Amino acid sequence: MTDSVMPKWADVALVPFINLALALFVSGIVVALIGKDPFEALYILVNGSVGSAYGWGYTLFYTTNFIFTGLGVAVAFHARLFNIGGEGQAALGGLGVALVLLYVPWPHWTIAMLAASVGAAFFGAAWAAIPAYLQATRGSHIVITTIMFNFIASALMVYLLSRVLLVPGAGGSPETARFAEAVHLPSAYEIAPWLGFSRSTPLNVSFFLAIAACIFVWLLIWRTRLGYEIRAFGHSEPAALYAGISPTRITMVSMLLSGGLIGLMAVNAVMGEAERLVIDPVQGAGFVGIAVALMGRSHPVGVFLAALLFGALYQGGGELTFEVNGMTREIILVIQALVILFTGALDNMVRSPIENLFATTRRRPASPEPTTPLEPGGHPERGKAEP
Amino acid sequence: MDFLGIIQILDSALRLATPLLFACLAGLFSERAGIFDIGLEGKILASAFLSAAFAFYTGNVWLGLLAGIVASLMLSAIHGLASITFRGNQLISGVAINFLASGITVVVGEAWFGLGGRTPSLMGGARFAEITLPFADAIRGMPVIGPIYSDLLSGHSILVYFGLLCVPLTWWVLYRTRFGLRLRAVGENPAAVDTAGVSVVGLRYAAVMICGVLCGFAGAYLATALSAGFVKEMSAGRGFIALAALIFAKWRPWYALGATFLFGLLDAFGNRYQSLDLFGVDIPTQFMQALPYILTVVILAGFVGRAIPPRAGGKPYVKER
Amino acid sequence: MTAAGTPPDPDLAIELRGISKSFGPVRANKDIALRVRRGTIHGIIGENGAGKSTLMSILYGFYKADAGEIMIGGKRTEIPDSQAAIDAGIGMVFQHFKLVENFTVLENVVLGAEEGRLLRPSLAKARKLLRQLADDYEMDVDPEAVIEDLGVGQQQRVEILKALYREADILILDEPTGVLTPAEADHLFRILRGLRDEGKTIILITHKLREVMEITDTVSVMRRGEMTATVQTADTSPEELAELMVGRKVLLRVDKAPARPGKAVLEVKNLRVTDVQGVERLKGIDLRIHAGEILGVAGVAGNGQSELLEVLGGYANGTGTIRLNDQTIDLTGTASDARTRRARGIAHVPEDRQREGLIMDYRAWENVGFGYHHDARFNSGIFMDNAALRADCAAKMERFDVRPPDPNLAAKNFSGGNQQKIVLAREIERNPDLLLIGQPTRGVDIGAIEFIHEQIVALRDQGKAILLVSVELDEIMALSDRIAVMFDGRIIGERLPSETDQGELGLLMAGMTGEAAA
Amino acid sequence: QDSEPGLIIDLGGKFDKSFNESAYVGAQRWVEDTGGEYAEIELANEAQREQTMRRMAERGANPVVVLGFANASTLEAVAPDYPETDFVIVDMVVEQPNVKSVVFSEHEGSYLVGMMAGMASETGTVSFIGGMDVPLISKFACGYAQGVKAVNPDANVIVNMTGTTPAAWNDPVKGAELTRSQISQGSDVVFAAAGGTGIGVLQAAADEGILSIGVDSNQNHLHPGSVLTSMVKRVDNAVYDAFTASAAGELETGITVMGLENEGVAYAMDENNADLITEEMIAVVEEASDAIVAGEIQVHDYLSDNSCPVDL
Ligand SMILES: Nc1ncnc2c1ncn2[C@@H]1O[C@H](COP(=O)(O)OP(=O)(O)OP(=O)(O)O)[C@@H](O)[C@H]1O
Ligand SMILES: Nc1ncnc2c1ncn2[C@@H]1O[C@H](COP(=O)(O)OP(=O)(O)OP(=O)(O)O)[C@@H](O)[C@H]1O
Ligand SMILES: [Mg+2]
Ligand SMILES: [Mg+2]
Repeated sequence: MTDSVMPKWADVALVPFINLALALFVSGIVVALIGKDPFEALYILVNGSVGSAYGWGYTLFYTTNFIFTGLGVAVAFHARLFNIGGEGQAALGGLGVALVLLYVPWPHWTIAMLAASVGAAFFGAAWAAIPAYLQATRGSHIVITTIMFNFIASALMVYLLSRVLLVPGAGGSPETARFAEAVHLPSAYEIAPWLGFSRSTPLNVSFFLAIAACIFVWLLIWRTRLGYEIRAFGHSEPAALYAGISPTRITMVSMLLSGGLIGLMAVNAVMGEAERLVIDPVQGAGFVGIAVALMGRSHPVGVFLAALLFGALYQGGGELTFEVNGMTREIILVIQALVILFTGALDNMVRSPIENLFATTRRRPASPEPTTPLEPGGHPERGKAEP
Repeated sequence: MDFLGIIQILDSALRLATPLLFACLAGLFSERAGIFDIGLEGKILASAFLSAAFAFYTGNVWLGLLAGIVASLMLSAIHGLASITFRGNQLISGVAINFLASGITVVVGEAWFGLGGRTPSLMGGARFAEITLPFADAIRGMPVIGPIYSDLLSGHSILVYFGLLCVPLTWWVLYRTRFGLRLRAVGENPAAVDTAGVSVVGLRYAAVMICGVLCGFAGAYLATALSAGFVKEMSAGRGFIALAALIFAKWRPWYALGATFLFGLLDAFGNRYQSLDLFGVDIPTQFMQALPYILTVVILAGFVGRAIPPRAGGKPYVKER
Repeated sequence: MTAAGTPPDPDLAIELRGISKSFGPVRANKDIALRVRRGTIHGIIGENGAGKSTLMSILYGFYKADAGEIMIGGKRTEIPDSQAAIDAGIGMVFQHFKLVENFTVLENVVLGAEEGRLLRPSLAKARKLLRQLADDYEMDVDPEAVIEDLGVGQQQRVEILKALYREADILILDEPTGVLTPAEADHLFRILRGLRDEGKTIILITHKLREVMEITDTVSVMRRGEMTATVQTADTSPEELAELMVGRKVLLRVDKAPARPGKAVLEVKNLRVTDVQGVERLKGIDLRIHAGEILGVAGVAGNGQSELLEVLGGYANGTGTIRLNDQTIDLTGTASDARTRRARGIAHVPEDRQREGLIMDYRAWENVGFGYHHDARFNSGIFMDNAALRADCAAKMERFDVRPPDPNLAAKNFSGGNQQKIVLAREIERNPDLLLIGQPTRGVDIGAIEFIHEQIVALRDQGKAILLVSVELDEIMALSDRIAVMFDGRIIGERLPSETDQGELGLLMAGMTGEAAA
Repeated sequence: QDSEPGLIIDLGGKFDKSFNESAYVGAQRWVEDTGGEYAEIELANEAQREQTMRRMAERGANPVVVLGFANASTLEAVAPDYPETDFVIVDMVVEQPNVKSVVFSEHEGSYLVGMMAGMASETGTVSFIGGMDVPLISKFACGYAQGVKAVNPDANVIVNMTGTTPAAWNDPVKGAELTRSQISQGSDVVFAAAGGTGIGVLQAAADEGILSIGVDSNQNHLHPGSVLTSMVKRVDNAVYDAFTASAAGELETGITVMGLENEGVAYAMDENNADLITEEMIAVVEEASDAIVAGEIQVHDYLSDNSCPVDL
């Protein structure tokens, strides 16, 4: 953006940090207004999320979900496509996981995980395909179509879970049978008990899949021709056309990638945690992914950090409702909203003053030499020639 | 389907379309001025909550309505601040507002009423009553006209009539007044408005605030006319449907009436015919429930094609880079 | 020589004192003083980016100055916004028109100057007044026409009428003739003279020294944010003005040897293009370009030149035949995109480098591969070879004297001329058989123009075919070996530069073939 | 035993006016009666299920009461890890030595209110509004329809579901509109099993002057004179009993069926609906109730084969 004025560290660290602090401050006011102690709340929030191995187990579990949805939204963002359909795509990803795991007797979790990932990504991508196609060929606004596909997905899921995939006689809970023991993903407790995770920790090997997805997205976006084209298309469609980049192809490909990544969330949530498909396995992670991508500036490192933040908010928020009597769980929504608002929409409120601060502190040393233009790419030798 | 059945479905469609209509016109004002608003949903929800809460406390639905409008306006102000003053991303701001409304209504509701985010049920003067139009009873017996007037048109809450009135009103404001001309201009080319000596910021705030007022009506209608109190998340996606309707309506007032009524109709139809038996194939309920959304996609893909939004829409007005 | 401290002169329509303005790090105006006498036409010239538009926008209240004061009619006036400028009797026609495209002429004229809260009476009154103004100044426009249906010349009239409708005494025109045919420009000048004779003050920004000499009374020169000189037009010459603008002597001609055309490289037959709105933009183009030859395409913007470049460049759909080196080029289907065209040896410097030619947020090194990013030398395996791109970029920057020669700088941080050099370096160094080049020097300062022209001629001398599209007749005349004039989607005439003049070309550009055919 | 009991309120929240609220009321009654204390956690999302269960157990709560079918497979995995802790699951069967499963015969209760609806209806058309089209809701609907048909074989039963998203349980507007739609199709008694949506159903019924039937807790008081009765499901009793039994050290694990015979399900009678129900209706319903308890009438349970003998 304005990289000429502000050092990079201020851009990627200082401004988001101040934004976050503001969001928490306002959240604190809300907490105080409903008659609770904001400092205690903050303590529980932090301690509950990152104060113990137990907390970390949950925080990183949520983080894993948000990494997938955040990366998915980010890839679409790079092509300047706003994918609000994460909820539906992740739900369909869950369906993919379930189908793969229920109908094939996998011998070992490793192959099962591979197959489930393919299933999740395929189904997630498929659910993104129609809105993508309509956007690319008919110009139907992708924001609206992906929202609609969220609704359609939930209808489809209810239908399948209550009519088709239901286990007969199992008591009527709209969920599939449990997956076989053989496809159980090793949890953090099983992998690294010495780190102090409890047996119940939902954190599982999918976390590494999420890290791999970060690296994959980074390589894809910044190191491959496809990524180069996606970014170019996102920056300027006319330029993309000029360079021989097909808008239809990029729209399709980036939405399929987006949906696929989002679908992968189900490997963590459905295969790793629930070990069966339940109604609404996504639990809002698709929407959180939007915030994560925005906060993370659509960069995998940023997405990772933002996902961690939201993961901690989720877990810490949960602890908050456990620990503080009368604290409704919706307080998490409020905090989330404020974080999105301050880091996303009100970014300039903090950024502009800080930019000005840097601008003035930088200009000052230049002032003894007023004739030197600061215009980059100017003609310095002429600047010197003048008195 | 018999005539009376049609009347009843239309009657239901009218009720269901009204909140959509308010929200759609709200979005129309905002987007015509160049400010995208996917936060309609949140504003409806906030208004529904506060209107119900105040109607309960005061026992007066009009005060409730006022409070609902205030709630919606506060969110509008946030949206304006983010997208006009600080030139932030309008979509992000909208997403945040939706989250905020879902959260804050329950948090505050729980603090006030301790009913898990519900408000107590509203009684009597705390709700909008149904209005019987003059002579409705007298001519009910007449064929065709009778049911249309007495059953379809009569017997709605005053907000339904006001909503319908808002359509020509919006049209008139947009196309017949100075304010409307400027509003449309600022959504197409804010620089033209600016150089003509009119404040872009002022116009856009005005539009966003009108949007807030109309969303306030939508929410109050949900909580105090259609139902008798607030239940969490009671907006149930209507803000998003209104947005779809707005695109379908190509940002025009009369079309907005048509589009929202169509969605109301789809909904009413889906309510009435939840399980269809088509040529021996049992169409599952879920399909009928998804039908309005599927049709929206079909409509967007097929009939509307490229709906051209106001040209400056979604972009903050930046003079100096 | 600054006017600070001197008493105000009531004879001056405008006096600016110490105006400064920065955009972030860019100092667009530095301590500028300007005095414009009442009832004169005052020219302002200067290179691109010199700060002319910025200065005028400050006067019109569009931008706020960081420092300085404005005196109107001898009175110190605050101009915080455009409304204040309008109230002070200032009207401005911007370089990029500020019109609402899908409004009617009438609506655009009344916007912001309505009579009351209701539209109908305002419109009725405006319609009358507009007709009268149009009659008075011979500016015929249909009040009910929608702007986007009008040509640029007409749109400009709307802008002028807008200012007159607001009873402007001082009229600022920012590069008004850039988009006009010579005949339209003449008409405009007649109007301006008429306005001056009525006692109105006119400020005219232009790049065309000829126009300055023809119409202005006084001329001020800006260079890199500063006001360097103000002279009486009668006392100066184009050469002197050019030198004032650039700070050194400039060749106003291009030195080139006569062309030695070889075999035909490009043959186009009956090429037609219809745009998305269904409007036919190219109505059957036939042309042929030989190796070692520059074909110049002249014409007023919007007569199909852009579409010609786009369809040849591979990103507009058309019908007809295009043969390159005796091979037919696919005009439809999957093999018809810019990438395949490049592979066939067509390079393209697009008309709008910021919109098409560069990704403004990409760094220079990313941009040097733009369009050629599939090249084997920029790739290793599945990944792009960024080191190769950086090295290539550094080398190109060196050869094309791009400043600063920093491959890591984002494209948007280069000045216009340097941006253009990056695009040119990318396309020319491909050593293409055919170079399409649109508006090569638009927004480029005079120093860089010389360099760019030299490069184009050098490429021709290597035996390449070049299709040059430019709205600058001077440029067309100077570079072309043959000139084709486009009007309304057709090539309306072809001339040799030695056998024609700007007058004749101007007539052709306006679609008048009768006299020329005789 | 000195450990305090724990209650995990399920998604939907403790003031859902039905299932969770009923459990909460039971726990509160236990507090009032015994002066004891208990731990309570509200679930915020699906992934917290296991977390919360384990937290409760690790905190030392005993017994740990979980509500709703969605907990079954989680509890199946969690219970063996805490052999010292007793768990109680409502609405589902989990076969573990330290789990007490409490299931309700909703179909039987629904059958009885269906009979009442059938008798109270003047038009011969009655209706049902469920939250989501999931099997448990179909269990209510199916029992209801059977009851209606039992007293009026020609009766028409309209069955509608609210939606497919979680919003379906919180959409009183849609509930009201569905009610009106059913009224227009002739229904004059509507039974709602739809959480928060039901509030809109009962409201619309009251507004339009027809009868309604509440669910889970006694909702008769919401619109006196309009709510015909409520199909109460004594989750409160289940919770109360579990707490009490555990305090006395005599909690029995295994399956407990709460049906008509032990007043686990019932139709609600109080002063609010006294005027709506005739002696005769009560007589008929009581007779059927006895017959069911005696096994003379078999009310089909939708969950047993995911189908219903009468058309839904
Ligand atoms: N953690 C982060 N959060 C947000 N944005 C980031 C983060 N890290 C990098 N970026 C932004 O992403 C863009 C690309 O980063 P990247 O590291 O790929 O580029 P780079 O520094 O040029 O590295 P390289 O030269 O190795 O490609 C940069 O514009 C940078 O500002
Ligand atoms: N809105 C803006 N934001 C940032 N920089 C700007 C803006 N407008 C102009 N500039 C910069 O200010 C400088 C002066 O620009 P200006 O448009 O005044 O030049 P000009 O003399 O009118 O040039 P041209 O002949 O191209 O019209 C340039 O470096 C330009 O990039
Ligand atoms: Mg890097
Ligand atoms: Mg300019």
